Amino acid sequence: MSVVRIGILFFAKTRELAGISRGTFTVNSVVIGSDLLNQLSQFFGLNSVRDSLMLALNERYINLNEELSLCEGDEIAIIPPISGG
Amino acid sequence: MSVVRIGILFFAKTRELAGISRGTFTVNSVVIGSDLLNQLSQFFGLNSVRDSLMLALNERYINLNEELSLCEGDEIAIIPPISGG
Amino acid sequence: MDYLKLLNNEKINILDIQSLLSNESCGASAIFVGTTRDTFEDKKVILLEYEAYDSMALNEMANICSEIRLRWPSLKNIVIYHRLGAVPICEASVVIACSAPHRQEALDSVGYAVNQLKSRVPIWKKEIYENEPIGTWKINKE
Amino acid sequence: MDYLKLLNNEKINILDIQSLLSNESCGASAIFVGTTRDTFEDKKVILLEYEAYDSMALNEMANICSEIRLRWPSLKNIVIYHRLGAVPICEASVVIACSAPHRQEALDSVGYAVNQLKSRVPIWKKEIYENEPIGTWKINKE
Repeated sequence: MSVVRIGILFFAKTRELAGISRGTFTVNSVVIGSDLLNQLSQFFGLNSVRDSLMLALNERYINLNEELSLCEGDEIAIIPPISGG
Repeated sequence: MSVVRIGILFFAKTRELAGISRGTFTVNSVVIGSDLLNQLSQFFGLNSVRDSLMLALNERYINLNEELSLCEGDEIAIIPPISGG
Repeated sequence: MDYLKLLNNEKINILDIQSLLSNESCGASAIFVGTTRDTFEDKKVILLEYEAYDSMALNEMANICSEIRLRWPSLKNIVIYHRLGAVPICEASVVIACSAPHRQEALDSVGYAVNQLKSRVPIWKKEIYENEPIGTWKINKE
Repeated sequence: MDYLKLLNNEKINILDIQSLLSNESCGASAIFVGTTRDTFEDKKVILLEYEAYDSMALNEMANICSEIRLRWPSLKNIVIYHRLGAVPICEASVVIACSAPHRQEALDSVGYAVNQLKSRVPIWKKEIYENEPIGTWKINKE
């Protein structure tokens, strides 16, 4: 199984917790969404809000129960609860 | 039973059919709404549209099945189907 | 506050309406704008004219306000403006708008008020079509 | 046409929106305006700020347009504008508007689009309260 480096985007509360708005992360190219979220929460200090987070892969929401096939350079956005409107 | 003189207002299609926007009419002071409408339609040439008309007494819709007690100077408006909006 | 008006040959200004709706405690405004259309069943409309039983129309508009305030007590401001006389194609003939703390009351009350206005406020529209000298008095469908 | 925009520190102009909606075949426009409120649970809001995942937010707004056009095929123009950055109290943070030949499609599609926007477009609001130096990121209720 290969390993890829992906870009990570942070917004709102998670941007404040992580202290950055963009980062990179190295992960197995095939990974279940919820596992990826666990690893990201651990690494970027988001454990306190982990259960409220969603992920988007290249600007589309992903189902955390599904297996992802990530490519080098893919962009994962960590989406805290939204409040637009 | 007394007789009263009331004012009659015409709008839209009925104004065009009657050829006037205001008139007066003399009628028994106690009258069923539908009887009054029949008399008005006859007198002012509105028979062709009679079944589509409503009446308002002093700016309130009336139920044509009910008995009205009219006073001298009351104002009856003949209300053809509306099309506001 | 309720703001009710019949405008004679005067445009409805949506900026005025927005400022009438505005309220510091309100998170939502819903605005319905009825505009005049250029066709009816393939006939080209060249002119549109409205007339009203003015005093009763304003009464009925006030009654609609009372009713929607009973159903949606959190409503703040209500605006119902209807234009009379000739209304050029594409311009607003009616605006009905409500502000409320939350969106659902604003949207629902406006929808309800539009239906009420169309069914009971004594206002009439005549459409004049191309190549037809005599206009047609319209009837709102239920 | 769909008109989608994120505005940075720029007011939403309702006159622009009205002219984008305008269409000769349309009899109805519905406009929802979300405005910033001055209080939250008795706390006085002194500042409000929005941020977005811009590119994805515009994508999701376009997806909402596609969906409502499927449900209400007669819709003509759709406008979704959301403001970002600081938004003063009482000013519009979002406008969602649709024009259609008849009123029901316009009203229903706007209501639906507002709910969709609030549940899936990645935009976040922070409220700063009087006497509380740290702001609170809000969460839209279902």
